[in-house]
Amino acid sequence: MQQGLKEKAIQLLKDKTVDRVVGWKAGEFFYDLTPAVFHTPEEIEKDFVFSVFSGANLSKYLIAESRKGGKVAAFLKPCDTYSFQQLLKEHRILRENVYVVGVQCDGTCDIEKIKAAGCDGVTAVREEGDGLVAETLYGEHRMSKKDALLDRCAVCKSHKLVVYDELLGEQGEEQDAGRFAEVEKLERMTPEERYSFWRGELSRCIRCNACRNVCPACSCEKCIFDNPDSGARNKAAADSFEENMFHIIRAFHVASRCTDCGECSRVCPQHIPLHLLNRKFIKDIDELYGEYQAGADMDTKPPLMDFTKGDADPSVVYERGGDKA
Amino acid sequence: MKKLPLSKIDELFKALSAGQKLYIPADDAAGQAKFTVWQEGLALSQKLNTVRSAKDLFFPQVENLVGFKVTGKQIELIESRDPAEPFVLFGVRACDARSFDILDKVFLAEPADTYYKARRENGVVVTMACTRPAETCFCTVFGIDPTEPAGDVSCWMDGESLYWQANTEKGEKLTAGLSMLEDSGEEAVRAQQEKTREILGKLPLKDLNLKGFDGEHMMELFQSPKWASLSESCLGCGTCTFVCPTCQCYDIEEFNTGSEVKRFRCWDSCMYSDFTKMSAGQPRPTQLERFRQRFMHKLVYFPTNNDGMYGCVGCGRCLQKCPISMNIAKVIKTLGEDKK
Amino acid sequence: MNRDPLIPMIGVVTKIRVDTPDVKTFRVVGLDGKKPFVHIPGQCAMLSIPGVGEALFSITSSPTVEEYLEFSIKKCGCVTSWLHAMDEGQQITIRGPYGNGFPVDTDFAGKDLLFVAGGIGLAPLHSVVNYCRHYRSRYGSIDIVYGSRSKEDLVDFQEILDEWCREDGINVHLTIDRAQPEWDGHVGFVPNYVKELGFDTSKTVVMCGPPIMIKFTLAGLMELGFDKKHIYTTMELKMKCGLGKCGRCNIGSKYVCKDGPVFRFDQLDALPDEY
Amino acid sequence: MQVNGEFQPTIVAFCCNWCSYAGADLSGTNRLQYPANVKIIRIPCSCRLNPLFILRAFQRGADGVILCGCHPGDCHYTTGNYYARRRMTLLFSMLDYLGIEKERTRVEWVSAAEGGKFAATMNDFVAAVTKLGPNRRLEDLRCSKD
Repeated sequence: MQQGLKEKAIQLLKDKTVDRVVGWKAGEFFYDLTPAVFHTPEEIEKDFVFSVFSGANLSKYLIAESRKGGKVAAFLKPCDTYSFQQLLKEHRILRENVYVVGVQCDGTCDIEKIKAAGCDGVTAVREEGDGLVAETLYGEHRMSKKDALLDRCAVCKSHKLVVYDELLGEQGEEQDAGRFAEVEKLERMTPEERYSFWRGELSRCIRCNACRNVCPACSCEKCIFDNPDSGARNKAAADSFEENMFHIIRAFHVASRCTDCGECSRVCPQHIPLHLLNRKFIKDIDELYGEYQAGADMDTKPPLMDFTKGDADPSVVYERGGDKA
Repeated sequence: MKKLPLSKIDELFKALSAGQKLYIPADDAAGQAKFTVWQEGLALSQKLNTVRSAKDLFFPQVENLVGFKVTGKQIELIESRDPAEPFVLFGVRACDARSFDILDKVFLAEPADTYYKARRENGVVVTMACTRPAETCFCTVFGIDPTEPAGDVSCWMDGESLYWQANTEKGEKLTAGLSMLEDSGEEAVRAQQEKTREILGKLPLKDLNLKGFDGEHMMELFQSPKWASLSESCLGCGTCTFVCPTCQCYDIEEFNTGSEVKRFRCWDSCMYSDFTKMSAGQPRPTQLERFRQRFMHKLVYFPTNNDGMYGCVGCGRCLQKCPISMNIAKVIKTLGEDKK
Repeated sequence: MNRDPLIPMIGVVTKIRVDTPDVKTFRVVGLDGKKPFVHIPGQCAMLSIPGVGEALFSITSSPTVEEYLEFSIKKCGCVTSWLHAMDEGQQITIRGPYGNGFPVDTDFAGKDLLFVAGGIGLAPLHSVVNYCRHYRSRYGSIDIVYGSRSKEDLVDFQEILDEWCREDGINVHLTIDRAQPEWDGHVGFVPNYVKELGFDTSKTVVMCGPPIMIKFTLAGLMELGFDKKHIYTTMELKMKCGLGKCGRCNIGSKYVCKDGPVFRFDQLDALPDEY
Repeated sequence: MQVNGEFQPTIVAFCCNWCSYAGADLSGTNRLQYPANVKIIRIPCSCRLNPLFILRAFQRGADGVILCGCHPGDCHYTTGNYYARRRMTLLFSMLDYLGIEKERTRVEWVSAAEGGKFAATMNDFVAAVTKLGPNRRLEDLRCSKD
């Protein structure tokens, strides 16, 4: 797979289809890949990597890259194409300056999960059959790939590439892998249980803003949380209220535009399951206003920028909820 | 040197937490290690290190400085400093222990920061030697020996026992009250150190070369064209800064509670766009300048001002946590290439 | 109270003078009616209004004034707008003094001095000029080149006319950017005027003003043959603590709040140009 | 707020300028009673209500927050309340999801002619929030309540 991507990148550069390529660059270890812009076939040859650790969604970088002049190629995995199309829809990316190479993907891995499984001091990982073999400073360690997948990949919503100029590998299909199961589990809890669950999670937040800055839907030029005139600026949560406020508003601001790419949870240094907030909005929207997948097409209106006269009243919230049972 | 069978470790914790707070690294419900106030039943984390560094205990993320009551044209100062209480910080790794020296250089320099100073004076640091360093560890590059950690007391742990060695007056005083400790020889500790050092010799980053990262090369490093590609995918978040044990930049903010204006300080990050933004202009307009500042500070400016002491301890947290896997090791390697 | 350097004292604004349409000068004393602290010309202080913000301002009055501190402040941001809107008698908070100040008693002693200022850049120089006037015999000749957009924008214009211009051994050269009917003085930008006047290169130069003025005046002085070792300026960057700890006002390894704000140009040349 | 040892909730009511605010006015001129601890904030349209305002109200000491707007279909700006309806539904659901008592937030449609409904709504809401007790899950401990 990696070889195919490299060849494609080199060909695109050589035949001048594009003058640079956005991809993943090798790091110090086998897993710490950094999104990077490659300018020459030599750079591609030397440093381009596509592996189970190419989790980073490159679509947000195209907001800036598509405005730098010239044409840029980007490798997008299925979930990345949803983010890309959503950004196109919001007129944030200049489509004509981007050459999208769609790549099929069967799940990316979370190095922290691998380490947590007892592979500390890991120096290399290779795939063997369905499993992974980790070489560590303290010997070899085997685990199934399923246990190493990023949370978002374990419940992958779609293998379909919704937008591309060229496809490497096969087109896939949308699928139902039960991504709302965890949300449902929370909904079934009592409010007290939910409250203490979320307090436990959100109290770990260090307000590093990684979730916001990585999010393809968070593309405001200036975030309200940075703007002293917004009345909402805060740099650190001085009170638990501010932890709650930040995460409610962050999720709310991307509601109905969030494609559920899962980057927020992937980058959180404190492993807060932020995607469960976004997914709650998605689930509510699906149930109340009809199924909607952000980024799936160019024509539909995001549900929060739309309405019908017969929409449910907010009081519907009182009647719903598992704790009624 | 003293020792204690591990089966009695709760007894030790109980004694340490009598009369003062005891913080130990413990896993929370989601399995994340953090320094937590010990209470009966809390188990020592098996993780190599905490997600957040030990600096929190001396330099918390948010801290009240002072309050103001404003009435008409009058302003009244309201004391709102949290009282400094004695505490024991147990299980600090050698890297974090060194970070306190670095923070001291900043906060204890004249005029000393009295909030930090009070916590430093009230805290007793009990360190724990490493036995299973991770691939991201590179403290040895900065001359730190993780098998011989500094601190008021140094500890070693093997499968059966905890070994305890007081290093300072504060440490001696703490030790004096611990009757469950028995005298011990050093053989077990030396053997363990030997074994750990073997692993240290295999660490992938052990050969990071810091040659040329000094004041003399300040301009050359600052002007390096490589900052552009190093910083190009930086998200401008504060993850590296906030998990870093030596990052110490702060902001002073205010909050109006309705009855009083609370002035507090909180961690800030040079990676943030508003860090240097003034109404009159912005000296670091793009992420390149902000990114460069962070690493120039740790690798060049700080050693220039502090007799060559680097502002990094090689704990590897930024290597593990950066969302885009850009980190100080990559910066050192990339910029260092020019000097070969 | 175990007083931390970050905790300010309460000051009272006893007098507010309108200098220009966007500059006011604030006179500040402590709650006891006395000067809050002793300073060196060129040093700064943190002023704040709780709930609005805190900002660093250079002290305009000379240390030789025993009764109060004065700050000439241009309205440009949040804190300054609030200061401009307030009335006399208002309490504010003040802490300081911060920074190194000008070497008035060492490097400047016995020298011929040339002050070059533009607009509100006169504020930090005002303190030095009056200090030198007070200890007149310690210094050689004093030349002052001061320019602004218009006559109305000349800060401390009345004091300059009434006191500075009338003193022997002080040559004041005023200029404004564009001609005005009631102005019979020089018209033109400061850098050009400095070049036209063509000063002796043995002079020690102290400069403060907008970056563009600094840039061109420096170039002009270089052309005239001045040595960067004898040209001083004062810098301004965003600050929070004033103590060299909060980490944002550095130019390379130097902190403006602690190692500055006064720098010589040969010192700045050895530092990254991030300002 | 405690009055004579009894809890009296602070209620913030965001009222649309065109319908509900006039409705509140009408209930006043009709001398209909509703508790004095309802603080009305007038907004130009129910869709002006940024979710932040609701959180801010809780931070600053509210124990309940209610939004009153024109009946769906009657918006002065034609469609504002339709958007507000979706936003508030999702926000309230999210608050519930975080374990924050859903009874602390409410939306009611009150027209300019419904002075009686306004007073009845407020009486009902105040009673409901009084039953819940003070807001603890979305309060800012730094802010004094009294």
